[in-house]
Amino acid sequence: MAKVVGCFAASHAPNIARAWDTLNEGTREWLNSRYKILGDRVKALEPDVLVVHSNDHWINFFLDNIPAFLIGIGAEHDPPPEPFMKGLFTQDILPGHADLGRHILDYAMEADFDPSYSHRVKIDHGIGIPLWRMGYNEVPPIVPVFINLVEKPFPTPKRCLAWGHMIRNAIEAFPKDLRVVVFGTGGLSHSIGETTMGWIDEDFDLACIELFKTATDEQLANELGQRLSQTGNGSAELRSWSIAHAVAGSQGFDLIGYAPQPETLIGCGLAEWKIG
Amino acid sequence: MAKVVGCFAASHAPNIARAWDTLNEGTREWLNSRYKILGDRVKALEPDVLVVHSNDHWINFFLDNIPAFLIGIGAEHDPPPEPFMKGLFTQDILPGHADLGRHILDYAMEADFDPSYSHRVKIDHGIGIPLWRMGYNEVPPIVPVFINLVEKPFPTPKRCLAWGHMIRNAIEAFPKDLRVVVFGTGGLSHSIGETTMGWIDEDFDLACIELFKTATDEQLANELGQRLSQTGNGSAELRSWSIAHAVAGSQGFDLIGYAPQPETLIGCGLAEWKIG
Amino acid sequence: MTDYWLNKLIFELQGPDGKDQWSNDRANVIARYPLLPEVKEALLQDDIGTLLPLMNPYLMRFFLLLLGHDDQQSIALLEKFQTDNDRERLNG
Amino acid sequence: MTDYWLNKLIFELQGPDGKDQWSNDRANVIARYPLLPEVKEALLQDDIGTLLPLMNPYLMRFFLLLLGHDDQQSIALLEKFQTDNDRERLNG
Ligand SMILES: [Fe+3]
Ligand SMILES: [Fe+3]
Repeated sequence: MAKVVGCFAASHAPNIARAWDTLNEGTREWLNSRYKILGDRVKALEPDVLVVHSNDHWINFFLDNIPAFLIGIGAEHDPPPEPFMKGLFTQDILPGHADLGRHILDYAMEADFDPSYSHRVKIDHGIGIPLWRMGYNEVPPIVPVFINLVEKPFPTPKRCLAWGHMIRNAIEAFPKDLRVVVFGTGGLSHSIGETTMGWIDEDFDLACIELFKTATDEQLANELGQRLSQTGNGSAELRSWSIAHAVAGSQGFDLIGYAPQPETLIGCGLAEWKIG
Repeated sequence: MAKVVGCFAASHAPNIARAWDTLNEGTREWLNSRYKILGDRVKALEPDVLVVHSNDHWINFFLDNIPAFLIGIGAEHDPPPEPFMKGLFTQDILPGHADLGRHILDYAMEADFDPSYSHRVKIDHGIGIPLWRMGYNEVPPIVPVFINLVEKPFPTPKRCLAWGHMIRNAIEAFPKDLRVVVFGTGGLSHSIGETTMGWIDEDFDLACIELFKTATDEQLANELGQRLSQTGNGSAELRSWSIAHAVAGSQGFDLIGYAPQPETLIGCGLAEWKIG
Repeated sequence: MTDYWLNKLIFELQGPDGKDQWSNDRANVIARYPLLPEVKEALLQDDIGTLLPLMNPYLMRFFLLLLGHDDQQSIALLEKFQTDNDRERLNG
Repeated sequence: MTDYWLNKLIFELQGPDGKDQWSNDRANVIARYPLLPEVKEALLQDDIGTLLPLMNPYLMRFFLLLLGHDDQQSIALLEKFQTDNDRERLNG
């Protein structure tokens, strides 16, 4: 049977790629060292497949068909089309894990979830940046899972936690031996293309980090539900963290690093959950 | 508050439009009279808006993003693009009901459903044929709801019934006075583009009609779950009927007409549910 | 097994000039998609038996119309590929 | 209120030649979409204040980059349109 061997979170701002060469030395150093720790930990777990939760950033989906949750079930996906992501991966086609993807999809639909699915997605910077910074010039097999966090209404934090628990059950019901690492990418606070652009809400970030360490699902859902309406729009991506949190069993986590980072416009954070 | 004043089902085969002029006189007469009864009943209810459940037929969605359930929340939709549907409606743009659509979407997401949404859909023959045959040359305000029934996996019959009950609750929670008629279109049995194409499974159809008259939700879910795997692919559209059934309160229905109809390739049926 | 690019090709032929493109410029239409060699060949040869398991049935229905087959011809053509399973379902 | 066609125009400018199209052929790009007259005018005038409530913020972010504004310029430009509510959120 498949097994969740690790659950991680990592931020994914475009500027980490777009502005890489012009970032302050200290910022680059911080990013280098923290994503290296993340990469080393992930690689040490020898995963067969990564299930990566992120949001699409107007690369795959438009207002004519916005999925709340979408599972990528294809054997092949496309590399990031954003100009600033060109050339970061060596492959023309990125490998999906069709069997696990389809299994999770079927499981989800039997378990009273209503995901959309895709036979082929574009892996945008949301998934691409953490993989690249972890040192994957070649992308390993992934099951990409997209959550709508760019145009409201978004799935509720409560629903995201339920999604995470379902994902754990789905993976553990997969009949082949697979070592699976689950990611939630994005966050922490940021504000993009709205009047408070550039704002990094450090109070919010520190409060969220504390929640991921200690809160029950109910506390986490309630707190996020309240706090997300009072901070920058990009903070919605903490929902992806809450999914990874639930997949891990909601037993707390180890912060690999956090820095409010004006150059990348985000509260940048990385973490590994305890698997409970 | 808004109110569900009627729940109806109607079949929607392309040949009803494509082959209209060459159908046997008797078939055309049957279709004319049955859809007229349907139209008269709907119009007598003076609906402000129609919430129409159907499946997309590769008009709006492709394999890169297939929604399980999708709610059209736009104020404007596009007329059917299929060549055989051209000119059946007088409008260049079909009216949506944005307020009710968005309300249903928000309600659904709070109620642990995960619908996709669209600000603008193409109203294909699935919704277009019943409207046209009922005598609407001008389409009234609609909230289109699409269910994936063309490329597996499909939502389970059980989930479709739950969706229907949620839709009823959502409509009744809408804070403005609106008279709402709900439709499930498609069905009954047919087989399209597979090796049994043309097969109309009359036994299946009659059994389903009996179920809609008398079965509990649990019976209906179980029976459909079993029977759908043993009949033609188009029969999957009975899921839309089961949604209308649940919206009405699962209290039985009045069959307006049923005919196995080789010329249109479908078991053609129309019905009105009792509102319970 | 659903073939993404094959289905995409047929999906995109649904546009107003699809029939014209397929009748007059088939090789170029095919060249636009990264299809497997055996799928390309099947498309060039109207080899429905090879395409059938790779295509969504509603797109197959459209494809047969595009090729000029009416309902009875489509039915007859597809019937040739019935398996025992399909027949059992029909008679069950 | 989300303006479907405005967002679609910006969404489709994300292609590789988007910047070129917008710089050199703006009127023709605009003409491809059934936009309201005031939206057309706002696009021609770089009138961000009018566009802001009609556009998804991530598409606005991209649009400002397309117009040549770097991060600091984008931030300064958007800040001008802050409401009391926005400011309260910032200080709260
Ligand atoms: Fe992001
Ligand atoms: Fe249909």
